[in-house]
Amino acid sequence: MNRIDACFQAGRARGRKTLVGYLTAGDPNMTVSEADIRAAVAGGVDILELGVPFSDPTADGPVIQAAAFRSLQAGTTTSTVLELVRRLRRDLATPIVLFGYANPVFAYGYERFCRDAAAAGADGLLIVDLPYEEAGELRAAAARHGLALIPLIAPTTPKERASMILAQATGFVYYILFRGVTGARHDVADDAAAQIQTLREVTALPIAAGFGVSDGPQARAVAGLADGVVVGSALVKAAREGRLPQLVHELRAAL
Amino acid sequence: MNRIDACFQAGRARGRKTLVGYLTAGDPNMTVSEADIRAAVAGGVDILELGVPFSDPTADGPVIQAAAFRSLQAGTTTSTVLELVRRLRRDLATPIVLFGYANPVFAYGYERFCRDAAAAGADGLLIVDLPYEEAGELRAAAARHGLALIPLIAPTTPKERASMILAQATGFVYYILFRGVTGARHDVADDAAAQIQTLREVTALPIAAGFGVSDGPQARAVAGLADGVVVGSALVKAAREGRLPQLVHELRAAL
Amino acid sequence: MGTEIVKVPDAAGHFGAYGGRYVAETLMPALLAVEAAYREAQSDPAFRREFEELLKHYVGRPSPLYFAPRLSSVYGTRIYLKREDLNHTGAHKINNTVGQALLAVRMGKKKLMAETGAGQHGVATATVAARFGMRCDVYMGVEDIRRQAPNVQRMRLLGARVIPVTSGTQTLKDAMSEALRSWVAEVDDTFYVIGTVAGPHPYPEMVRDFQSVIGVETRAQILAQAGRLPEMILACVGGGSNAAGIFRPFLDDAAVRLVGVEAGGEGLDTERHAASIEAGKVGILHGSKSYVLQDPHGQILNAYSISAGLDYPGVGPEHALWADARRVEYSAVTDREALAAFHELAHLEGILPALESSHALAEAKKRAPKLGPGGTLVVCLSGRGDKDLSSVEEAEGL
Amino acid sequence: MGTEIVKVPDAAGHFGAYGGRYVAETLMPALLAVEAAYREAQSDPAFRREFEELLKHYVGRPSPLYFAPRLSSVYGTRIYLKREDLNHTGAHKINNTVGQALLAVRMGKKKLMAETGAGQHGVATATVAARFGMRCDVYMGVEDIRRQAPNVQRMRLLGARVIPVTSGTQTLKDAMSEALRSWVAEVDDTFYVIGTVAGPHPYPEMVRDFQSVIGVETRAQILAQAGRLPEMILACVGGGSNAAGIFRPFLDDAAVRLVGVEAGGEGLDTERHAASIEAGKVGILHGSKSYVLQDPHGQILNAYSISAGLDYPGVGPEHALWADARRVEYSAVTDREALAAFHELAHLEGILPALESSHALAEAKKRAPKLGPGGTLVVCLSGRGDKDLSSVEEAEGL
Ligand SMILES: Cc1ncc(COP(=O)(O)O)c(C=O)c1O
Ligand SMILES: Cc1ncc(COP(=O)(O)O)c(C=O)c1O
Repeated sequence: MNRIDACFQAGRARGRKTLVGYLTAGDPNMTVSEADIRAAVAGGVDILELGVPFSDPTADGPVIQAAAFRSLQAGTTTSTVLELVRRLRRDLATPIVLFGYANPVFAYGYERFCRDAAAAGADGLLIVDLPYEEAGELRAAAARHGLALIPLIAPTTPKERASMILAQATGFVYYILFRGVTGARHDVADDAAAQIQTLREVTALPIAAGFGVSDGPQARAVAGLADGVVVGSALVKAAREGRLPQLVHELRAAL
Repeated sequence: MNRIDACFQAGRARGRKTLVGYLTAGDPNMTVSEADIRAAVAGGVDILELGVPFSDPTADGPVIQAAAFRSLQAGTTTSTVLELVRRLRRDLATPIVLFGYANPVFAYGYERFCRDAAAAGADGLLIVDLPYEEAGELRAAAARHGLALIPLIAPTTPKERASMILAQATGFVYYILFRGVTGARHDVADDAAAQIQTLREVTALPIAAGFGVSDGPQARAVAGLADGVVVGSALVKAAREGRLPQLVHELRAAL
Repeated sequence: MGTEIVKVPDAAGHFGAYGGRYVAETLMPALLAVEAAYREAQSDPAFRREFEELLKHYVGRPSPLYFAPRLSSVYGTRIYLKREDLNHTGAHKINNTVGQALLAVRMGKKKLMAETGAGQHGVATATVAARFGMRCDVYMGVEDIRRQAPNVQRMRLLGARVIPVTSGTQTLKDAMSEALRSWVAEVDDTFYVIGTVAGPHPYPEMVRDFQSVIGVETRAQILAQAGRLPEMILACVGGGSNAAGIFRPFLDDAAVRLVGVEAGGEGLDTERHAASIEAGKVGILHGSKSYVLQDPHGQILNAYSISAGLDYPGVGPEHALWADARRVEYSAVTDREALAAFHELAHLEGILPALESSHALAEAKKRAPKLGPGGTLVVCLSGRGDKDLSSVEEAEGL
Repeated sequence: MGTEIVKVPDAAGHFGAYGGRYVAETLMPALLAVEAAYREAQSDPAFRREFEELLKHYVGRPSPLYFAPRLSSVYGTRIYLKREDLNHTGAHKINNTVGQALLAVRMGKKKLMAETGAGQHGVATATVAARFGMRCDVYMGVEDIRRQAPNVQRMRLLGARVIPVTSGTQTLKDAMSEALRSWVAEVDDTFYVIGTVAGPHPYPEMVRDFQSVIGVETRAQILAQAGRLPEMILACVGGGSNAAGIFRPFLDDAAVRLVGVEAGGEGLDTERHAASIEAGKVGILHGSKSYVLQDPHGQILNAYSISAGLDYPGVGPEHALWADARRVEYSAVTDREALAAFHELAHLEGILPALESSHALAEAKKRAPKLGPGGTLVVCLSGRGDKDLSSVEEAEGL
């Protein structure tokens, strides 16, 4: 069984929800970033979403935009991110999902990227601007190399479309709680419960929900709906403010 | 015989050319202006062209424009110019031609203006922007009050047009030596002699030539062609520079 | 309407008691030559054809007659806008400069000269000068040069010399005086392109004729689009060329009310306005007799308007005739009313009108309620407002 | 020409290997809804009719096809200019915003949003928003807000909010990223009006279709005026909408050479240019796959051009297809060459072209000698240069 499936299964077995934590690789530079990541994992992040920085992150809010900018300024490239994965994998069993935008991956080459990412120890990919229709080639490459291609489902995604997307999905489902870009928000959408319920009808995959979860109480609220909770901007922000261990601890405690 | 005719006749009799001098009435104010005028006449100006200032003197160069501006700033009006004429006429026999633009005269009323100007002692009118075609009403009023309406002839005026204009003219002919507006220039147009000769064929009136005559030598050159020489901008300038008596002396000596 | 106002001017350029040719003798031959050339051109189908070709392919005519739905519903009557703002260079001025430039070419002139206030006519003249490979001098008051920097730059980019006029109030009236002065000295190779229906004969007639394309098109368009003539046509009046152009072809249509809108500036009860017809007296300025803003001694007063193109103390002589004959009604609109109309059209229709044209819109708003929902009126949108951005900004302290 | 380049895009928005819909799942339903509405509109004659009415009466179409005699004689071949500069708001951009606004109305949207660089598309969007009574947000980099102050003022006067974008390089590419981000949150009541043939499907197709009026008119006009098709058509390529619009109706005319002109900035041998096709690589930006300026790691590079409208690191996917198929030739012209062409057109024809369009003129000058006096070419004059006065002044230190 792959690390992602194992992770959700273990969580379920222990009766606790999975904490999916996002950090931008190389923010503010590779050394600090690696330390942050290790701290997050040590603190209880179950699945690591590792952001591959992109110059034009159209789906990200100001916090993650700024992180990507700092990372690129510090010289991060797709290759250095893959090296980071390789270093982390030496001593960490945490599932690692590479989270990024299509163009750096396309520039690297879909096949080559999947091969190198798998070889480095990554478990999955989430390419935010590669919707189902455009994902065929990468999906095939990922499958060849045993990587999950994590699908995104939005509050606006109709059920039929969700069925189509999820029919071939592997890993887990990333359910976007809010419209808009990444970044902290305050209330969970009223209809999230109903929508996640609908998703359960079309997929057996674990569902992690996120976008805008920023503290323990919110995480707990979301956890009531899904199998896992994704926290991104809040972690990135906490890392830069020296509050990463505290926040991870708070989140972990809430789940 | 009227004062203008008498003046040219006297000049011819004495074998000298008539000096027609222009000064703007009221420049820089009425008191100084009157003194300048008296000095000019005392120095030998035979015929006085007295400028009635206008806000938009389209046929004047910078020197006379500025004089009109100063005069208006000092409060000169058509009425105060007529008062000046009345004062001058008390003790001067010099012919006085009122030189101006149509609108102030029109605003005053053609008939009323001619009546009052004649009563004040003026001898003629020269309305620079009132060509033959538009002058009918003023011509009639001037005639009624015994004022000459001095015609302008330009270097560009064809002979037939000159005949038409001069057929009804009285006083003298003002022949414009140069194209352009009033103001000092340096050489007399080559074809001036020929053109003035042509004018002689269509009129028996004396011909005064001007526009741009600024010193004795120029005046002498012009005098070779015409019965009189008109000097304007140069006098206005000299008056403001305190050189009026000298210039008038120089011009007089040259004629 | 009686022929007395339709068959004008007479041979000497008189529109009834107005018009004529009040210039120094030095200019008379030049004016007679322009007139002769114009008469010849008028009867030459090739001239007409070339003019029309240029209007079509170069200027972009016909300009649309646009039914403005949202403005209509706010104003309360059906409003059509004659879109002179869409012409090349952004105003009706180009109709006239194309015509005069063709005449200049016909006369063998090598250079054009023009006066300008806001710079629209200067740009339109510089444009046709470039188009026909002629030199171009544009006279402009230094005060206007300061206020209208973008148009100065446009003229220069088009190859024209912009000649600063420092006399008098350093605005349009002085620029025109200076242009007249300079023309005298250059008359052999230079054609003076006057920008409105003012100046000495034959300019008021000629400019009106060239601008009549506005009214001729409007008449055909409104008949095609609305199936009837409008109750009313409104146009702003500076010198009066866009108004003359749109009114003229409707003179005989007695049922069509024609309304000329002057610049009321800060109000006719102040000294700061440019309403020559409503607040001026008959006088002689820049070569013709008409209504003029002047003091009791016949000295010309400074005009004032927020819109530089209306900021002139005279008006074309044909308007004086129309006003006396009551064929055209004249009103004045203040700066403030014009500004409000400017914003209203921008917000309702997505069109930034020239401040000049905004005067006509403001008057339309006042008169629309009487016409009611069944009524139809046409406003001549003489130009676009891009040139006025800084005036608006300055006026409103944005 | 083979149907493979004419019958595009396919149902998923692919132009051969290019195009598509590379956006976050959050936006997919919105894009599918736009596509569905567009398909419905396409088959509704009433939509077409309303679009054409607005183009005629509001935009001022057809724009003239102007034979430029003096330019022709200097360049050495017969040159026609397609006068998009005469459109309402001064460029071809309005053709597209009218179309998209009509679609937005049809979809019941209450608000338009747009990205803008030079401000032309922002003004065109603010214009149609006003015209249809919709709110309007325009995203614009703070650097561009600084450089393009008059267009910012125009948008505000039209009632739009101009939203400063402070991310990234603070120019067009970042404005587009920000617009995409914001749309996600407002998608219920907001229609995103993209300004060129880029972005996710169906935008490249839809914008091309709305802009095709340029080429459809040009084809009819050149046949009527010259009695034949031209040897060559040139258009500048930023995102590629004016080029796509004029080229498209000529794709099947194999004898008509089509030339797209990119911004060469300071030269393709420097890093300061915007020539995505000639100097970029295939990549994915702002929702579609095409040629993109990028570093070896797939990070998007900053584009540079003196003309803000060409200053974009991507290009519409259909151009990528045309480039690969060699149906369209692409060249790059430097800032300096474009500036020279700008001045040349101003001096020879009295037309101030947009700096964007000046790129096409400069390329025409290079290619004209081969065509010779018997040849005929058409240049798409995509906009007027009034907006560029300060850029020219800055570049030349006037
Ligand atoms: C747009 C516009 N409208 C109107 C005018 C006023 O001129 P006229 O009254 O001759 O139409 C001007 C003058 O510059 C102008 O630019
Ligand atoms: C006048 C003009 N031409 C061309 C362009 C470039 O856009 P496109 O390549 O989509 O025609 C712009 C963009 O702002 C423009 O304003």
